[in-house]
Amino acid sequence: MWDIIVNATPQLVVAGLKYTIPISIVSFLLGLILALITALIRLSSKKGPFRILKAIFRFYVWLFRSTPLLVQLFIVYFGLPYLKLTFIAPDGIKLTPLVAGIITFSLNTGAYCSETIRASILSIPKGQWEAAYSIGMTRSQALSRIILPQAVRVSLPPLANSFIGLVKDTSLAASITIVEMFEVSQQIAAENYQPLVMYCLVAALYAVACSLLSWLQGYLEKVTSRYVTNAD
Amino acid sequence: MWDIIVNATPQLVVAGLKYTIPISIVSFLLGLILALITALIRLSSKKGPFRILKAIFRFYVWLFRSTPLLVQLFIVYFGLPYLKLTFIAPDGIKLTPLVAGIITFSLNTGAYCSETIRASILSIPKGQWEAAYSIGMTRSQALSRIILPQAVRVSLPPLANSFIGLVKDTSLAASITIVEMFEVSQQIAAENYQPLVMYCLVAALYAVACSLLSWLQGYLEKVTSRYVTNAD
Amino acid sequence: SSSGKSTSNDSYKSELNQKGTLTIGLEGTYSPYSYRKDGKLTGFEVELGNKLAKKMGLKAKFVPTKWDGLVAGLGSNKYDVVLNNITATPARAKNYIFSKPYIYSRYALITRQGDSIKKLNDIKGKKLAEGTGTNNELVAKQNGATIVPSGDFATSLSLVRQKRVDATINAREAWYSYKKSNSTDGLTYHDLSSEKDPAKIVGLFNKKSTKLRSETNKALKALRADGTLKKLSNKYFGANITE
Amino acid sequence: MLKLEKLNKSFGEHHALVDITTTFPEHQTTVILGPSGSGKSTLLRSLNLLERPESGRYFFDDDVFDFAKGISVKDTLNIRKRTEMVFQGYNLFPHLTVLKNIMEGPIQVLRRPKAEVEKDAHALLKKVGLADKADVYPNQLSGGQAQRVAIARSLAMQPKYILLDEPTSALDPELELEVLKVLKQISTEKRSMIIVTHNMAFAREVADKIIFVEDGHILFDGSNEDFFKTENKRIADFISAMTFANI
Amino acid sequence: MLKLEKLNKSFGEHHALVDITTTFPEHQTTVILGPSGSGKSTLLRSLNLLERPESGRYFFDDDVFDFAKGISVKDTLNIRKRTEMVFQGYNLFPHLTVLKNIMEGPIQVLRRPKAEVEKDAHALLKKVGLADKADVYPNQLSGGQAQRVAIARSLAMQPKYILLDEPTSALDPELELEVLKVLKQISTEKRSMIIVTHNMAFAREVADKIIFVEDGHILFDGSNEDFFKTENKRIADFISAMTFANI
Ligand SMILES: Nc1ncnc2c1ncn2[C@@H]1O[C@H](COP(=O)(O)OP(=O)(O)OP(=O)(O)O)[C@@H](O)[C@H]1O
Ligand SMILES: Nc1ncnc2c1ncn2[C@@H]1O[C@H](COP(=O)(O)OP(=O)(O)OP(=O)(O)O)[C@@H](O)[C@H]1O
Ligand SMILES: [Mg+2]
Ligand SMILES: [Mg+2]
Repeated sequence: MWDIIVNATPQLVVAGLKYTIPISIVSFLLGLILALITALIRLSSKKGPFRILKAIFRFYVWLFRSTPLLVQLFIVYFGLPYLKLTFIAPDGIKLTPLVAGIITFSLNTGAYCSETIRASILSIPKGQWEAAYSIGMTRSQALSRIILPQAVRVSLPPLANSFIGLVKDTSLAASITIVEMFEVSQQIAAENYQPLVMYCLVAALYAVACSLLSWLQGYLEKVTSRYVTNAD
Repeated sequence: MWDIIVNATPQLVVAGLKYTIPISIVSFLLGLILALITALIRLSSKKGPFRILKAIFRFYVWLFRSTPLLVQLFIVYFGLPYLKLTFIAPDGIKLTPLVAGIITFSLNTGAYCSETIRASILSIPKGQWEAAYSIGMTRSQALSRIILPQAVRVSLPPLANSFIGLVKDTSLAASITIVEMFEVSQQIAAENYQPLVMYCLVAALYAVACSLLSWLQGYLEKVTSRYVTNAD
Repeated sequence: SSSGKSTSNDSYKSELNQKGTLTIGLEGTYSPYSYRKDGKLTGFEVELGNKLAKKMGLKAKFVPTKWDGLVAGLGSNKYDVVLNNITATPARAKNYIFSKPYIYSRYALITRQGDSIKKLNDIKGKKLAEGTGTNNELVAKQNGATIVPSGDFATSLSLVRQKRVDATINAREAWYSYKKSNSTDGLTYHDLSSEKDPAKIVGLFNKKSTKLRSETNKALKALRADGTLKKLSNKYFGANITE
Repeated sequence: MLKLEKLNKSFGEHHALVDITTTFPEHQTTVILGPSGSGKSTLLRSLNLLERPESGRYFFDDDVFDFAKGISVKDTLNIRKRTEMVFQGYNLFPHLTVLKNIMEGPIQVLRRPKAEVEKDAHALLKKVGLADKADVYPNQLSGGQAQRVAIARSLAMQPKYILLDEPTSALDPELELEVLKVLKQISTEKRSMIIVTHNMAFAREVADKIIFVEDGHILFDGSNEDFFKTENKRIADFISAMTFANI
Repeated sequence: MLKLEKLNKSFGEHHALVDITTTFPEHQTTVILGPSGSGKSTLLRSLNLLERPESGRYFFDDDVFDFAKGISVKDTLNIRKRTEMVFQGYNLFPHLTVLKNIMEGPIQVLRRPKAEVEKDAHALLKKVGLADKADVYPNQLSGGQAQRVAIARSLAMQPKYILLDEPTSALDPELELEVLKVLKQISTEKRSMIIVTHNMAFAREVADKIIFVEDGHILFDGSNEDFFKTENKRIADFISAMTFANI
């Protein structure tokens, strides 16, 4: 068993550094931006044509929360080439696996995180908006300077949940031909027929990455909570 | 294509009703209870031997958040039989696939949701605890009557994220011999060689289930927010 | 009336996972070996399993699962045997034991029409779409191809069609099965049987199930002798590939 | 009878209460006065065990508690049942209607029958002039209305001691008067009151005993009359400052 | 010059402000009086556009706005820059230190240089007696301290009108006096003030003009002197109630 581990670990680490980590980080950052935009649009009380925009974003969240990530990857990678748009993409939209993966993961994370961010913004008392408006801030100033810094505290653990979940969901990238860490472990298991050993090994590597994230979460929680004291 | 859909849909629905739905619901409910217990233990400021309990639950959350769900399923179903405990289970712990699945999904959901619940409890102002204590409530009365009803509002969207995520993660149960909806779609795809069509079909079915959940989320959000007015 | 009753020694039954039942692991997602038709599991390996069980005086129970679950499940005694288009390899022999072959599977190389790749030699350095854990992956790898993971045969063909890989190696039978109900426009098929010995497809057992294995071999021999195997092969593959 | 002996409470470096020794007589109203930040709220909160002083002894009727040793959960609940706090910031339960806010304690903590509690709650709401707000949520109340609900909520628990932290600071004079009447009436019942306030006129009207706190120390501890004729320069200044503001 | 004409505001069924027509003269202090729930806060909040009345016209210097037509974002920001609100519940920013709370507006909204703003903020903190609390977070302040920070925060914006909703309700008399001095000083500068209060003595001391509101209607609108010698029974009752409470 030890020789399996010694032999497999470097391959797994390389795949992790090459795909798992970069895909997770890039997708999460893009997803977070998308989530913020989505949450703000959905929370806005603007009327008129803006309501169409709200409906679009509501549809987006619904679509990406309601369908399996694997299917989303499949459709973006294998399905879009069939979508032949006369002027924009006459030969269909053919993305490289990496691009298709990052787009899909970002859209998926964005949909989930937008719900978290929306809830955290709603949890900030009305008085904070009013105080910000009263000193003449615009809505976006109030948001970025007053509301979001407070909302971060509430949304950190669920956002960390999403990030940590994403790290492991990148294993689905194998279905669109990306040989990421989990796929490498499967390929090795296919040879040695020891999937249980390989899975424990790859789980340990995921655990290392996710522990770093948990630690980061704890640190950020401390930083963003420095102004609060809670009763026991 | 239509005959494929007409032929496959009933089979998928049966698998969904038989496995996907019950596994999701039971696991989520168990996971939620576990999450609440975990959050409360981790938030407690009790000292002494209680700290060991806190460490255990912190380890549990770390373990189940940090490792892939597929691997967890594998270890519980295929790994535990190797664990021969002299008195308790001399022949190893052999679980049926359904039990192994529900245990693992519950533990996994519990770990993620405990973070969400923990954050939402922390978001309730100190004054609410104090007012509850002042009228002579015990910690558990204060929690169940005053704090949690308010915390629900903040935690609903991320909890709904977890539930909706779980519904789709049940597809991993195929790896521990449960032929749930997604696996059925793949078996059918093996016959008709139309994986993309089958994926879209199964995605549509997931979407139906998840839309119900989204709708339930929206309803609960409205109910739990009836006492709040927010600034625009 | 089953031949299982007539064998002098029933001790293999103690190796069974479940009394009176032969528990068979397979993927259920690979036509024509095992797949789902009209809501029922069917295919060559499914029928073979049924016949084998009957010969052994047992009831067959099929447990479809992913390939990784198949291997792990055999280790922790979740099934008695795995019938899933598995080839015997030395690496696998370290942890498991095999039955006698029941299929001699010919390989086929599928490329885009007009492509220069025609032989095994040509795939060196090329991208080939193969299912993880399959014999095809093994062959492609041995011949210096870069493996692009792919879930199933149809997806592999999509990858070839969309020029995302150069070719795929698969069992000849899979290609024929696909061709029956799907268009193969734009694709060509090259038989590799002259270059590559057919793969010996075997049943996979836990190392401890030696008696069960010999009993299975006996049953297999009987099925071969009475022509059942040939009949099944003709039914699913349109030819006899069991010899 | 409520009594404190050598009570000390610090927030980090800041020594908020220093060797506080005093008594809060039964059936009487004790008023705590003092400048902002002097420790009045902290003192009151310590009586309800919302703050845990580092040291000192706490006498409640025949029970003695030592803060240095810690107070058990059982004792804490017991003390809290006998004392009721009205907060500076109301702290109403936002998810419960006004009526439910008042009924929560009697039903959940005192385990009294619901019908009876509801009747009492309606009566209390009438007493504080909010009979029509029973089914409204707290966030729809004005500041003054919210504080009156908070007072009604504490009254509903029929505690031995009511602790009020600036109960009328958000009330207009008319309602202050009404609440004052209510509080005066309560002071004649078997319950006793401890009130933190900045309103000197109110203090003079309602106090039997006055405690003046500054920088965590008790500067004065005596009767209402003695306080207003004290010769202590600091206190005289404080009173005259008030007097000027109230001209 | 700030002027309202036929302003109406409802909360659902409740008609909180009815046909309010009045002026708030420049360089003067207008005090709004009235019982709890009468609509004082709502009136003040309407001036800062935190509430949006259904109808009525709003005159600010040479600008006229019609609530029925809605007020654009640009105009809203413009009005808010010229008016500054001090809230009943402080509404300090909990994630910023006291100093940063005060600096936030001048830097982010007025875009003034940081060094200058910081100097001013320190001066303002000194003015309200909290020079030592600059680096503390709001949740470590007592009620009175928090309200003083809120006042300093609004002063930092140097608005034309300062709107104060019961600014001294949580302050003890000594500090109330200090704040009063500060506010009086401001009233002599080019900024003007509108104050909601329950403290009659304070009103009498600081008001140039008094508006008395009840049930959403203006019952009195005139000078300080006229108010305290009015023959309106309702108002006389109100004043005498206050007087009794303050004996
Ligand atoms: N949780 C806390 N952390 C740190 N310091 C605190 C905390 N609570 C109060 N303090 C400090 O303790 C001192 C006493 O506060 P306290 O609230 O008891 O004053 P107070 O007399 O009630 O004032 P006010 O009349 O303004 O309400 C103040 O200096 C305050 O800054
Ligand atoms: N958001 C709201 N929703 C519904 N009703 C409201 C809301 N805000 C205020 N009200 C109602 O409008 C009326 C006027 O409220 P307002 O806060 O202006 O009173 P106030 O004169 O400031 O009282 P106080 O002196 O107690 O602060 C009250 O009856 C109150 O219940
Ligand atoms: Mg206080
Ligand atoms: Mg008000």
